[in-house]
Amino acid sequence: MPGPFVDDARVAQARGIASQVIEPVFDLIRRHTTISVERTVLRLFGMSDAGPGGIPLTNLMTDRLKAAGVLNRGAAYWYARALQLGAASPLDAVERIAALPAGKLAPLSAEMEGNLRAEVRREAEAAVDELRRRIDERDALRREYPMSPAPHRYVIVATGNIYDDVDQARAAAQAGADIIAVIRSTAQSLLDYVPHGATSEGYGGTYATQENFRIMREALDAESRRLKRYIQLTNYSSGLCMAEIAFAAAWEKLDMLLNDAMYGILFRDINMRRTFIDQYFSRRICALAGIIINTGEDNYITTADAYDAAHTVIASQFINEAFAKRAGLQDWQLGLGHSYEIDPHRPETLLLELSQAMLIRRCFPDAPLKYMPPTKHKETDIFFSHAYDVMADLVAIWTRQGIQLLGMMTEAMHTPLLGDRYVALKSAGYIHRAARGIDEEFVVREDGKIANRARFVFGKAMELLEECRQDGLVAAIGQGRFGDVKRSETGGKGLEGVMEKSPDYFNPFLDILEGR
Amino acid sequence: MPGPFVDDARVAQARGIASQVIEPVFDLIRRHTTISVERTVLRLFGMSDAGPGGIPLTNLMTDRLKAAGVLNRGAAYWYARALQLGAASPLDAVERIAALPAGKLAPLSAEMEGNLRAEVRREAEAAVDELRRRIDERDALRREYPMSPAPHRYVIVATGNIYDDVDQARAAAQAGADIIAVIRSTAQSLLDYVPHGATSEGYGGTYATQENFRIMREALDAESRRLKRYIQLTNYSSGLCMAEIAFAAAWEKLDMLLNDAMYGILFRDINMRRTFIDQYFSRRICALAGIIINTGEDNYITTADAYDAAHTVIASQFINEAFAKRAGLQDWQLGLGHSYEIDPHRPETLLLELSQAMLIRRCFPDAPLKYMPPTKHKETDIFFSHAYDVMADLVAIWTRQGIQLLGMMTEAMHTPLLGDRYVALKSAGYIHRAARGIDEEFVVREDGKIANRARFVFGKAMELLEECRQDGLVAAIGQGRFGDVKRSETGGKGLEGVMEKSPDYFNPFLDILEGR
Amino acid sequence: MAGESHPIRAYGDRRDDGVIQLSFTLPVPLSDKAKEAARQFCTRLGLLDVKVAAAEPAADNYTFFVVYGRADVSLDYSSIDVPEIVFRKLGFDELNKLIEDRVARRVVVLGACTGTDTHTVGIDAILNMKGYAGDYGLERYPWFEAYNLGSQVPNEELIRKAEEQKADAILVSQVVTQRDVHKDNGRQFIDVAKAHGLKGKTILLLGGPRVDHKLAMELGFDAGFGPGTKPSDVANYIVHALLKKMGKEPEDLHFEGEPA
Amino acid sequence: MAGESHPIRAYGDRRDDGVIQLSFTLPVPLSDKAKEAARQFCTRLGLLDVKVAAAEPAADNYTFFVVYGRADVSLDYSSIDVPEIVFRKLGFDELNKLIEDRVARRVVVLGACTGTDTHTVGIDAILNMKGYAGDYGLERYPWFEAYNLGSQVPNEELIRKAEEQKADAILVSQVVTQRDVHKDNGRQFIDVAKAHGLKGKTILLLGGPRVDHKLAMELGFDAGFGPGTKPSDVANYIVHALLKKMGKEPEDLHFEGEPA
Ligand code: B12
Ligand code: B12
Ligand SMILES: Cc1ncc(COP(=O)(O)O)c(C=O)c1O
Ligand SMILES: Cc1ncc(COP(=O)(O)O)c(C=O)c1O
Repeated sequence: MPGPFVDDARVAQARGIASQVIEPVFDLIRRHTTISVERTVLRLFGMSDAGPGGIPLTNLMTDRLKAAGVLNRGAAYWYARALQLGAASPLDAVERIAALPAGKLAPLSAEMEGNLRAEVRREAEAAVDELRRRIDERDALRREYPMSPAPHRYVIVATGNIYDDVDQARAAAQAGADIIAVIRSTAQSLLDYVPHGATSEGYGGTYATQENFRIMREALDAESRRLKRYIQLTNYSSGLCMAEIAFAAAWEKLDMLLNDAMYGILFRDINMRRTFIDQYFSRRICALAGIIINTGEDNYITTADAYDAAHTVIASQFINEAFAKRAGLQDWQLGLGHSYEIDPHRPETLLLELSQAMLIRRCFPDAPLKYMPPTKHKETDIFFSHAYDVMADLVAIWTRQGIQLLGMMTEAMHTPLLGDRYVALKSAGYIHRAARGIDEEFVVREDGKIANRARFVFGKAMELLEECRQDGLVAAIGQGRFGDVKRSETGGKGLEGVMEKSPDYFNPFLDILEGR
Repeated sequence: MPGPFVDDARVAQARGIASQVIEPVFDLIRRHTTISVERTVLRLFGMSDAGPGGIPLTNLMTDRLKAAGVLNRGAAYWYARALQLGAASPLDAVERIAALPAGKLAPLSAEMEGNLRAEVRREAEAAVDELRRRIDERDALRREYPMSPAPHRYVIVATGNIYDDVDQARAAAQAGADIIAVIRSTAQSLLDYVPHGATSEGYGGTYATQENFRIMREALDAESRRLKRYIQLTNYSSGLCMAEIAFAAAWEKLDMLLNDAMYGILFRDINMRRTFIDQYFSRRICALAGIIINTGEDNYITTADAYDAAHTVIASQFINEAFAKRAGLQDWQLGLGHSYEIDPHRPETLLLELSQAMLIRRCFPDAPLKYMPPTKHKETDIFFSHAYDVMADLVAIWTRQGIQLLGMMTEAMHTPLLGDRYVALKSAGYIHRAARGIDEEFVVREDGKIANRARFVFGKAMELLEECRQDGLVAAIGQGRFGDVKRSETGGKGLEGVMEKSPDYFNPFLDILEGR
Repeated sequence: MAGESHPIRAYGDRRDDGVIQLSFTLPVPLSDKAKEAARQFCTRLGLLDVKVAAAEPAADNYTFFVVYGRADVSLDYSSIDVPEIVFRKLGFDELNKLIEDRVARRVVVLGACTGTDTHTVGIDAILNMKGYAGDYGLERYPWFEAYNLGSQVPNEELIRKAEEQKADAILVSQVVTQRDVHKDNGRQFIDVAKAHGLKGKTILLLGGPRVDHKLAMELGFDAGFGPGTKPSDVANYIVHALLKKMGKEPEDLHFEGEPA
Repeated sequence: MAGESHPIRAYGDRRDDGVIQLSFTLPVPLSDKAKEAARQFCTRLGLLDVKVAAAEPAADNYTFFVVYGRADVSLDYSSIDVPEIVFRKLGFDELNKLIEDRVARRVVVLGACTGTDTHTVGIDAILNMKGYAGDYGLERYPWFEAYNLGSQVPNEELIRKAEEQKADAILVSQVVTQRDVHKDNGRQFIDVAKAHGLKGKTILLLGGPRVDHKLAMELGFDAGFGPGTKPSDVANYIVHALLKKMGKEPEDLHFEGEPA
């Protein structure tokens, strides 16, 4: 029973401020598109192959259109024109566009233009229907093999090689994992394309490719059937290709995606505008595909101090929620991120962590929440680190986290070994079994340290939201309010991929996804 | 905040029944003495050496007196007679007694008898004063170097060799231990004498000898000064020599003793009468010496199932308390034993364990309580076992245990390695730091599972106490009510050492200890 | 599979990477030199890429280490020799039936935890009615006559009582193992059994958390049973061993669950 | 102590018992045969009295083991060679004073987390004002001019900027180490540095959780700094290294806290 801590009215007020905070950003989003959004449009039309040299066709086509300065009319429009020119296949479409400097294409009559758009819109609708059908298949399997009760135990695989990853993922599922995350190679966030095909060479992770998604999901489907327990799969819709990855994930029936409105800005130095626009389209896809998003507030307290910066997590969650709601996501899809990161050398950290987790539960009662284990203060003493993780397991079950990343005793050293995951899953199994229902056993004293801390943190979160409303989110980020990282609106990678939409911008998928 | 769970009146009622339960046993105690009580008397007079072949002088003397059928007048009496005969030293006294078949000693005149007793009583008073002086020294050191706050972290050393034990004890103290227990060799409980001198060969533990006590206390005194934190020492006043060991421990300034009114009966198959009588005298010594006793209810739930037998622990604690109070012990000296032993494969074990520990706290608010970690269901998977111990650390700090035995991740394998203790101490340090004060943060819901279970267990404990009152404690033990072990009044080891006191039984120490 | 080689290595992050974890204490104060010693220690064990992950000051003169490294050890799994299962373990009713039919009298067994060892939970698990892990104890079998003498029983006394009861099998439990006291105690039991002419005649079993079949045989017992043993394993073993002694079953017969 | 031998062994329960703990996974299903394989695996590592404590079914085809055994390894502690400390590390004011007096201009340093690595916390700890573990970062030293370029900086860019600023020292941080990417990245940095003629001229430092002095030297850096490094360690190192390069301090001088 997380206490009330603060009035319902105050929580509603926070929510209200957050939706005002994102308003100016939404103006920007409405008026702009990005090269990766446009690539996503092409992928939605079925353009999933790579051309010579492994470069995705979508990149070949949008780069060409961008170079010609016409991408701001929408890739869908040019795709339509290529079809009209008689393109028989996606590669053919790309070749035709490449061959014909787009500017030289004669304008169409209003009628032809109208017909063309109507036709392509129908094609888009068919594509979306096909996507929905695939999602239904996934959902049917989920219904057939019900998942274990939450907290869902989430572990990562990160060998760099998708086939090794499959091995490890199967082992993890057998040992009790509910969710498998395939961690991406460190290099991928900054790639302005999605690599193609099955891959076996990554660092600190395995490339996110559509084929890798397929291989892993296939293995997990088989494992779900064997274990009679659906195993979820997640990856990263983050970096310079948020929306494209969201599409590939939706198509390949992933269940969740790491997807944050600000992570790329703060932790990958990706341009702000680019990120805001990309996240919107990626979230629209997630909304359609019933994908749960996981936000990245936990990262703030790996760079900033978790005690001092506790309120930044809450403020950001309200903002992430506001963005998500605007993109059509439902409460059950909001795996808002937070974590057990307060320096364990301080006194009363269990009280502090409970306070934070209870406050978040209280503010977002219907969201699954994504709970990260300790990472920053992990020690190379694996026995200590294991004990430390156990406390996070306890807080997770106590505060009914939906998604719990299991801590690894070797966090401070290497990506998890097979045995590390086994150890973590076995302990979490024990703690969840031992403590399930503990929240119903106690009433938090409203005059205690937990409640007082929660009120204090909430108060500071309100102040920060207020600052964001008054000065703007951009300014707040510029001040280093989130994660102690300062970024400017025009700095960072990928700004060159942002374009103001032309007046006749065409994107039938956006219309469909927005329910128009 | 352990809930009330049950009315104060009901708790008082339990206490009342327990004191009625022990009444018939006290009749027995009053009317009898044992060979080991008499050996203790001689030790109190300063007879601490061993004779030829390492046999303690006290044994030589009492065996002799017993063989002559006169020990029931009290060893003190014969000691007095030996002095009167001109014995110059304890050994000389023994020799004189041995030489002169006691029966042949001419009776003394009433006056001589009176003088003799008065003189020896003065000697006894002097001896007790000297003992008190030593205890004061210990207490002064404790005041000079205050102990860390409870739960005091208790670890065992058990190498079999006192010098290795010292090494390990020092290491443990440096790593954060507050209490060092030197575990005894498995063979010792059944020895009807206390081995003599420093020892280096034990199995599963090191012999409890006065010299070993001295060696260890000396090392810990030095370590306490170095660390500016008093380190407590404990051993076992248990088995066939309860009182003698209590004396040796008091003399050598130990701080605690494992001492239970029924453990020997149940787990060592020592005769009931022998145990009841011995424990009384041993506890009188502990009362005088400000030694905290640790009772052994935790053992019940290693043989019986911890869930089913939870109430037997509570009932026995009330009985142990009643015995202890009758022996002059104060609340602060009652380390009543219990433990975290419910099979971790069951659901909700944390709730069950909290319920039990809170109930015990509620029934014995002023006792330090001695909390044992999981042992029986420990696995050889040290990582699981470590996580399991962490939960016991949490319950310990939550329910303000005074004395917490730290669980060892290798419990299911071997007596602790040096590194095992380090690991346990580091984790407990973290958990205690993280969760201190958690009890003040929550109110237990009186309609929850924890409270309902507590009420249920208390109710069953009352029934058992009632059964003990009606049928007698002896009958209840005969029924296997405690620890699933059945024992009969005249079975077990050591009955031959029990004697009815003669009408002129003389034991000046008993008088002093009882405040007469 | 036998014949065809099947090389295996430790598996950390990837197949055959050989990664293993170690922890140990060295009797030296924490320092860079201590860490280097830990590294050399592991190198001496033949580990490659030794990473001294943690070096913790366990005490003024002791350092506790956590190390990861790669073991350059490859085993041929196909060449590992562990006896193959030959026939199926019988259930409660079947086994009773077998005794009734083939032994044609109740099988008498006596057990105890001997020496100064008081750990009765293990021997109780095997002998007492309630049994262990959902498996009935020998007392519950109508065709067994089981006596549990409890703990701290001197070996001599156990053997004397076994003679009195004309026991078919004697069960010795040993739980305390520090400095191999279980082995000493086991050996002493066998000496006494030999002196009484029971060796070869009565089935002699040893059990406990550090016991295995190999050890028990070395000490002179007929069989040894370790952690997780179920009463039914023991019951099956005894009946077959008895039938063999009676010449009613061939010597080379084995059953499932038999100590390996 | 050098000269006199000082043999050490692992310490478990008693001096020199050699007891150590291991855990590892073998790619075989849990079975008696798997346990025997684990035992043989440890025997092959030279362990005695191997006790396969736990064998857990990590997955259908993987078994996770916990083992205890005795390592028959004795090291002569006196023969372990780790450089001796030569002179005392200077405090904040003293070090600034030393630069003022002996270098007589601000020392310019540039740092970054290079390649695709975004882990800035380590380099920030060394360079930023607030520093680490209560120790000020280089930005706070009035006599240092420190530039922190952040993360994901290509090696080329870092070197170009260092040339622009006439840096005395370049600090490279590498945190991601999977499949030795930090080594590859470090080597590539050195290649570029050589190509630009900085090697031998500018002080080149490498740092990160898996970096040590030895590794950094092997890769071609002047020094390496691992976990727990304090900014003041780095500041001291740089100043002395610079004075050596300037010929103002003898080459064989060492200071406390210097990478070992
Ligand atoms: C319960 C327990 C106790 C209880 C015993 C109660 C009782 N009446 O049995 C009490 C609290 C009294 C106790 C006391 C002591 N204990 Co104790 N105790 C344990 C504990 C926690 C569990 C043992 C147990 O019951 N296991 C469950 C049973 C079912 O398992 P099992 O014995 O292995 O039996 C199975 C098989 O081995 C097999 N089996 C066993 N025997 C036989 C025999 C035959 C013939 C067959 C076929 C099969 C068989 O079948 C069983 C079912 O599968 C262990 C730690 C642990 N978790 O293992 C320590 C432990 C065994 N105890 C230990 C010690 C040292 C002691 C003491 C000596 C400490 C002291 N000095 O005071 C005392 C004194 C006891 C003595 N003299 O023997 C050590 C032994 C260390 C070592 N390896 O030498 C252990 C390992 C704890 C530790 N880590 O230090 N103990
Ligand atoms: C914080 C953190 C993050 C943050 C980083 C935020 C930021 N801006 O720095 C976030 C959440 C963004 C992150 C992301 C990832 N991380 Co990360 N992360 C960590 C974590 C938890 C702590 C690292 C840290 O801050 N340590 C504290 C600092 C102070 O210590 P330090 O870096 O060692 O620095 C000290 C010394 O080494 C030295 N030093 C360091 N550099 C230098 C340089 C010089 C010149 C000198 C002199 C000294 C010096 O001085 C410092 C002070 O003493 C570690 C796990 C852990 N507990 O160690 C994982 C960890 C480093 N991350 C890891 C991975 C794989 C990733 C990802 C690649 C995962 C993924 N695929 O998505 C991503 C992407 C990042 C990328 N491309 O690099 C792995 C690396 C595995 C490996 N060994 O290869 C780790 C070990 C986690 C794990 N067990 O899997 N991570
Ligand atoms: C939202 C989000 N995206 C991405 C990542 C991973 O980093 P990257 O994919 O940028 O390497 C994280 C890491 O925690 C995250 O929280
Ligand atoms: C009260 C008591 N005495 C003694 C012991 C130890 O057993 P023994 O000394 O009989 O070997 C214990 C063990 O837990 C105990 O609780």
